[in-house]
Amino acid sequence: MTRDQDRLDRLDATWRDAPGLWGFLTTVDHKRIAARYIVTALLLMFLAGMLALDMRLQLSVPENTRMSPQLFNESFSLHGSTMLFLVSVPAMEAMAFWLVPLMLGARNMAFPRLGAFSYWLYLGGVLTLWIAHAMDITPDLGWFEYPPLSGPSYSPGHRADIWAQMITFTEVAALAASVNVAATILKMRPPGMTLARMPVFLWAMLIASIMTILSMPSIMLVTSMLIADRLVSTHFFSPAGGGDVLLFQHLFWFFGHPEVYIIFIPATGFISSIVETFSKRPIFGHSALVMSLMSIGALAFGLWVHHMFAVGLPQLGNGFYTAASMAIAVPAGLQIFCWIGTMWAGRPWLATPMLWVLGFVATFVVGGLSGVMTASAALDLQLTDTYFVVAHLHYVLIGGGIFPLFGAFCYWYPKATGRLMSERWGQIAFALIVGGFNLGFFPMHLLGLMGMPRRVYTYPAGMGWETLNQVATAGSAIAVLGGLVFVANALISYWRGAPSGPDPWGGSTLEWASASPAPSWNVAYTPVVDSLTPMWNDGRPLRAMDGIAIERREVLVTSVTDATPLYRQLSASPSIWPLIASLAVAAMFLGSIFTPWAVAIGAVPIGAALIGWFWPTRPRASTGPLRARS
Amino acid sequence: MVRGLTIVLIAACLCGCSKEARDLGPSLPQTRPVDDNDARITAYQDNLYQVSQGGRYFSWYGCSSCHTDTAKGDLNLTDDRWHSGSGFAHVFGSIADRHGRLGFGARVPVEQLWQLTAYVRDLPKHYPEKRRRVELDQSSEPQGSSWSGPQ
Amino acid sequence: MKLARDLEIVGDLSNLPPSASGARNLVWWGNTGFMVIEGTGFALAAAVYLYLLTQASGWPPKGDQHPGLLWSGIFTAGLILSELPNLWVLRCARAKNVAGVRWGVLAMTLIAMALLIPRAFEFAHLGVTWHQDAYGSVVWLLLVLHTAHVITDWGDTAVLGAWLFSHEVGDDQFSDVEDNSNYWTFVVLCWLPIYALIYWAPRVL
Amino acid sequence: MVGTAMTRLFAMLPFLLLAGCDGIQTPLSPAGDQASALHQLLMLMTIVCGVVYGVVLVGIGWSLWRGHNHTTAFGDTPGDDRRLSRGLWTAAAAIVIGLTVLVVGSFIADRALFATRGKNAMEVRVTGHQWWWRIEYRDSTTGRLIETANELHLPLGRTTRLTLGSADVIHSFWVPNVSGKIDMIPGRRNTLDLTPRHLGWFRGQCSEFCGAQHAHMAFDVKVESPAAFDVWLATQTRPAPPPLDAVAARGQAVFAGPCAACHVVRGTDASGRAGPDLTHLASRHSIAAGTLPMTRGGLQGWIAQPQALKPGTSMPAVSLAPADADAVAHYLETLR
Repeated sequence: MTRDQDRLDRLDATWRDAPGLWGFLTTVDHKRIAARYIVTALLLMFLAGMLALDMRLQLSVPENTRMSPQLFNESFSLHGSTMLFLVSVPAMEAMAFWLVPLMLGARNMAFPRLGAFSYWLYLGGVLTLWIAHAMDITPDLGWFEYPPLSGPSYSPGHRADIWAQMITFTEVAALAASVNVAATILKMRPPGMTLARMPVFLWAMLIASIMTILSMPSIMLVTSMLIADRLVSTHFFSPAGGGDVLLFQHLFWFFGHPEVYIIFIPATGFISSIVETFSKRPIFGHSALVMSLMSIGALAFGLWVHHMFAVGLPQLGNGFYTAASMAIAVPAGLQIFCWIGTMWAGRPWLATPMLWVLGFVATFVVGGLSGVMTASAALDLQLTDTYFVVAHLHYVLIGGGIFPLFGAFCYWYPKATGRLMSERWGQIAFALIVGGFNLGFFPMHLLGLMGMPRRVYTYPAGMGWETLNQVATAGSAIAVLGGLVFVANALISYWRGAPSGPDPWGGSTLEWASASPAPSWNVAYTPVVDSLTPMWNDGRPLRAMDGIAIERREVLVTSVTDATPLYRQLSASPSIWPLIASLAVAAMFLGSIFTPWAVAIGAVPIGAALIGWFWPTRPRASTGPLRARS
Repeated sequence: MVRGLTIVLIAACLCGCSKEARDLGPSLPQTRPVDDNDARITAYQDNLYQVSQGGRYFSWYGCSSCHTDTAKGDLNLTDDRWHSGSGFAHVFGSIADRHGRLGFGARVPVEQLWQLTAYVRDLPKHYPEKRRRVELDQSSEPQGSSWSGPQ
Repeated sequence: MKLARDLEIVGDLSNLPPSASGARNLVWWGNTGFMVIEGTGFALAAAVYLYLLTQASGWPPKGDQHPGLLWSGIFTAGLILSELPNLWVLRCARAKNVAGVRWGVLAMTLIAMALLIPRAFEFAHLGVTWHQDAYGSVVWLLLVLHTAHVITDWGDTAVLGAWLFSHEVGDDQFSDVEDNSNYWTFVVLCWLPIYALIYWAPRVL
Repeated sequence: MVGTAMTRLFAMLPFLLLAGCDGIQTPLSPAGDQASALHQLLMLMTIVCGVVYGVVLVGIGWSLWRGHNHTTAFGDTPGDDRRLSRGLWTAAAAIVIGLTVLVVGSFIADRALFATRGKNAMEVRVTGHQWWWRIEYRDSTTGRLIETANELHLPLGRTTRLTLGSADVIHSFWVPNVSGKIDMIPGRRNTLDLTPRHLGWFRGQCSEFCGAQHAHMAFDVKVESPAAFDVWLATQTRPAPPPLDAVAARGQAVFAGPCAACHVVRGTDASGRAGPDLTHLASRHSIAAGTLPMTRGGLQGWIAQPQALKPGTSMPAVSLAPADADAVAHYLETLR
């Protein structure tokens, strides 16, 4: 949607970042922030994947002494913590940051500086964990560190503290990001995009944000309690002091279970977008999909106990939790039906993004079904903490989270770069990753059923586990190779890919209305929406409204339900303060590993940074006792 | 100046490593410390894991039943007053040779005596509430020659 | 169906106001989001308290004293009374009364600071340390959590007040004052169940 | 390529289940009432889930095939939405019915696990330590607790009720051939009923991560006839036999030094409680919680190099002269 060049130049002058490093440090452009989120997450995915490969090599033969138990335990802890806290959730946040304003035809997020702050803080969490790893202070107790093993008596040193504070970093970042995304979706929709006309993608991001807001306080509370136990000798998790070790598990899984859906629900948004565009018809069952998302979101908060079936809870609750856990299969199954139904009624076109959708369905459904099996309180006693669960969680998280993410990456890559990725190499990467993944992880179901527990650094010969472990190792290696092809394809296409134009796929939603790559101001005019698929409107021109300023950073704020225009909001300009504030917060978090006084002393620089952040840009007062004298 | 800073940072990193290191495996000393300056001392005294292991043996071998926080005189190990010297070899000797019929020197393997010594010398630095917290956590573990089952 | 490519301008938004108050304002939603986060934190901390209560044989455990009622009573009464000036400030903000919000926010700053005095005595009269047992730990957790909110809001109010005096006051500032007012109400409302838990649950249950 | 690999692997699953591999540590060859109930549930679930997965794959295939055969560019065939809506309701109903079957199946299995078999179950106390198992039987005549370690004996056809606790961190007790797992949690006491139905040796393993040597925290389970069990228990009740030869006597003397601080050998002065009771060590199947076989070589290796075989174990390397170490190994071998 380009009009005249003069307008674009003026918009550019208004929204442009400062050049060079200063611009890099101060930018509040949601696309740049999202891009660095994605790059960081992909880099970490690579590192954590290498750890996985290392562990697979260790397990490929019995009685292997290639890795010491300490190294193996550090590896799976680092792998799990990185993948769960530093890759999956941040990658989904990044997609929200990048796409939500584009899909809304808005010029930026609701709180641009908060977005920058989220990234810096997330980076702080990344550095905390990985610099500690470089210094040989690696957490070594898994991605959930149960006390008393993680308590002051059995985890001397600061490994457990590093883990706990890494979580605090990322969760504060995720909470801030979620408030940002939710406010953007609720208050910055274009005129006409009522709640009923909101694409599934936006619903998914909204619901995931709300789930984050309601679940992550739990993990922040529980890791703070763990640090308090370790640092100032509180007794939350000390049975002999009146505490209870299961309290940790309850609080952890009150977050941990919704966490899975916080990863999965955005993925359903990607899938819905891709299926719609590549089936060439509006998605079937929009309201059914949205209702499913809502019920998954609500149910997810009632299921945490199914991670604790083996702790010996009263039998009375078992039936209830079994039924509730299995019930989540109903909305999930209906979603799958809607996507397949859309393909059935549409004209499916098997471009790479669509291949990933097929890979997603074929893989995720296996994870969902093994989830139904583990949801049985009785059967779980044979399955939990075995390789069956390792298989299950990878099918759910990779099949249900990472495959859609890869699909989304291929789908929106042209929008981000203005170039197309190679289809052929995309297909090769797809085949290697999906094939290798299934070869690597399907045998783990069987290993679990053959009695192999998870988190063992080695196993005795003669248990019958050798062959399947070797197959699993081979599969993981193939998948890693596929990952490298995928990344290489993305990198090469960045410079060599064919120009894509603004809308290479004939997409249905508003992000395809802006240029590719999207300019810093996103859209020149405010689009007006009258259907779920505003880009598919029988060849009529796309309707838009003028009037949002071009000389200053201004965004449109609309009403929550009907998206009626309410007022024009001034949008924050680039600033170094989010970075300074996150440095101050980081200093406090890191200090509080060593002394409780860090909380009190660290509050001062944080306060100072926030004062700088919100320093008024308006003129000095001309009335009142403090008025400016000139 | 930059170089100096780099060196300090690297040194800090290395300190971090050795303090937190957890070297499991068979390369542990089989002989007593030669004197208070034995080169092997750092690996125990400045390593949080080794100190903490010493703490577990302290309870397993029943040391904590006499050496309580409120014990008087010699028995009190938390007041930082050492009647026969605070050096590593001195404390090691006190544990191994000067416990009369308890004869720890003959009964406790040398490696564990190293860890015990490191723990005992570290004790004055621990807050009483921290000692109590750890003791409560480990109250179900075997203590001395008794074990009555988990609490 | 065909793809839309052309653009048709169907309206003009430039006559919209540059700000709005209450729930119409974007920042109100951010503020509310953070209140939901913190409210969830309070609710979970309260759940921790109740969980530990059900696990314990005595509450408070033998040897621990009941928490003192005097200073907590003074604090609670003061906090509830502070809601009166707070609501008055809120009305001033809605009525866009410049002098009202300036002096009102200054007053709220002083009130919050004054309330920290009985709060400090509350800590001294809890009757248990955080490292005594799990009961002590969770009581301190609740009180520290709430105190952190009082201090944060006090700092926030103080800075807001200073800027109200030093800089021009426009519609956005009235919204800020509204949000700040709402946040104080949130701090007050959170305290009531926590007060009941800390001071009355051990006596009544 | 992907499809074939998947299909083949998936085809293996029912095969393996039916073949019921004869592993000693697997839920697939149940040897107890509890494991049997769970095995039936597993079969039911596998079949139902397999069918569902098949339906989904067929659905995808059909959709792609149908879409492929259309000629118009956009999918807006009239009537499709109506058919899909009907399909949606059918799918919902089918899922609910399938889940109901599974929930009922799960409920039945759950009941089977907790149904008490025989009021007079034998009580055994099992305690998890980093990284071994303390096991205590009650001597029916004196009422005293008889301690052993890392080996559980169960009388065939009788229900044994385990009381599970932990001395340090959370462990999890799992003998998959006999029953599902239950965690061993500090400050709590869990119980688990085992009703074995097949004779033989089985293996159990800790299945909650518990620190550096979680992987080497296993134990042996022997299901034997009630008569053989009674003989075994009577043997365990007795103190250790006195040394029969000079080497064994020397071994006992050496043992009284650095070993006795942590180990009990009933009938001698060795009375340390920190480590496993060794009174009848040589009667056991393996040493160091399933790390090594119970052989002379295993014993010698374990005494000489515990930290190399199980890095991080609380068993310290003890500097013994080779002859002394041999004597200790010989002595331990006589503790039948």
